[in-house]
Amino acid sequence: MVFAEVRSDPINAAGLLAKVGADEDGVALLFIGVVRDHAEGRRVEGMRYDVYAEMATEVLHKIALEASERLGTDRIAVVHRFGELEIGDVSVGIAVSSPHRAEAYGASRYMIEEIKRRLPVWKKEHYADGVSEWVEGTTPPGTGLDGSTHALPLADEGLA
Amino acid sequence: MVFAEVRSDPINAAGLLAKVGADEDGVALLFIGVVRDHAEGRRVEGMRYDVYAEMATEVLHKIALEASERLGTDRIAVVHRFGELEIGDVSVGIAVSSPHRAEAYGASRYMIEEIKRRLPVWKKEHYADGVSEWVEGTTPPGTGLDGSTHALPLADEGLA
Amino acid sequence: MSVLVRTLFFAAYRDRFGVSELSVDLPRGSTVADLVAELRGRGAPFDVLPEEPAVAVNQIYSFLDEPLMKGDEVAFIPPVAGG
Amino acid sequence: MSVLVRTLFFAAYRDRFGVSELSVDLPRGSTVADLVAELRGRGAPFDVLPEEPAVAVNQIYSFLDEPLMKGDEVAFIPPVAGG
Repeated sequence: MVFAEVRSDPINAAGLLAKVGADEDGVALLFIGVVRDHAEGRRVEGMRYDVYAEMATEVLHKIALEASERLGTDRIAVVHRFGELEIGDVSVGIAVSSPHRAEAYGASRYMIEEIKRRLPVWKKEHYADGVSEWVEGTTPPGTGLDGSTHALPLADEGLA
Repeated sequence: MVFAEVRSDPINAAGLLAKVGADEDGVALLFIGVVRDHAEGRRVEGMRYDVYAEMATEVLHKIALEASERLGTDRIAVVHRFGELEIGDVSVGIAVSSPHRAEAYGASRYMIEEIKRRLPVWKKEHYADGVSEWVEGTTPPGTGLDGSTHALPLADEGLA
Repeated sequence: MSVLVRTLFFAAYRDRFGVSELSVDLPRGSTVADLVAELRGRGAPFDVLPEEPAVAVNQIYSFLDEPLMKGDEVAFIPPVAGG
Repeated sequence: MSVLVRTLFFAAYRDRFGVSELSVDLPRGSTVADLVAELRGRGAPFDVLPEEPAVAVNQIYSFLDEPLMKGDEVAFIPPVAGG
């Protein structure tokens, strides 16, 4: 059963693994996204994730269902965190299990790529010099007039 | 620091993850191979892994070092188990961490593929009907007269 | 007759506009594009909204020609950066 | 003058031969191929060894023309199946 959640509490990575797995599965794969201490050459001290919670939960669930087709099983648990995070904190966790490894790698990778492409989540990095800035992101597909991406003047104006 | 081990004691998957990770890493990936309850349509009740322990430790370490080049970090922990295993037991665990995800997926996948290609380990499946058989495997590269693979008559004669 | 929609602003939009939510009255038959034009027409700070922003209507990514109904929730989605 | 090598058998080989280890005396200058021929020449059960088996000499995968030295450890490697 696909499990997808957006939450502000810490993510228990081992707990995600425990949500997947079956006697018929030969592999399990756990992907963890972690807040790292640098970005584009700048020193990062922490991060805030904003989220459009109701929609993100829906989108995350949809991504997991799509991944399930690739995986061949519904043994998927995915969680994205929001709020203030410190270096080393887990921002996203993706656990899958399946009889064979190719499908597990494919489904896991699919999910993290889709999360970055279309999950309505934004991160603001807190730099060592005291400045905080929204990370330049990706315009989700299926938006705008024709689905093409657009440069947002907001980003250029350095909206921090 | 690359960690590679062949052991008969159970593998602690969460412990493997704890061996990798660094402030500069944005992702960690944990692959787990598990004994599953079927193979080629036959019901499996357990498995015995035999190992050429001294050589396997060397080969596993070498595979990890090669993966490290792809990963861009030396934060790799890989363990392969041998002996009698039950359904659901972890036979192999691979943890990696790195700043970016593409390298993590690539290095993790590289390791499991190379383990299957050349780690001197053999598995004997115990089927529900009481029969046990060595799983047909892969002839490692760099052997034989010219490095090509050879059908082993042993396999054809059903050496169980 | 008009259509009252609920607009949501996240992340950089919210910081810039100083609000996370705004109710907007639109003529019947309006589309998302009309809503964008209405907001941009208010001048600063709303004029920094792109002409073709990414939007979600009732939590589904939508194109700008999507017609709006009374009570619709229209979220302006800055480029996303999860993971 | 002869060369005494230590041969190791694993998995299906060991089951079939009933031994996991065997010391074999070979003429000086012998290669892995000569060792294989010597073993196969012993007849059953050793004659089921392939003519070109996978081997590791001193724990390194090797080709059959590898010369053998006194004390070498030659492992016969059935197709591997880890993971």
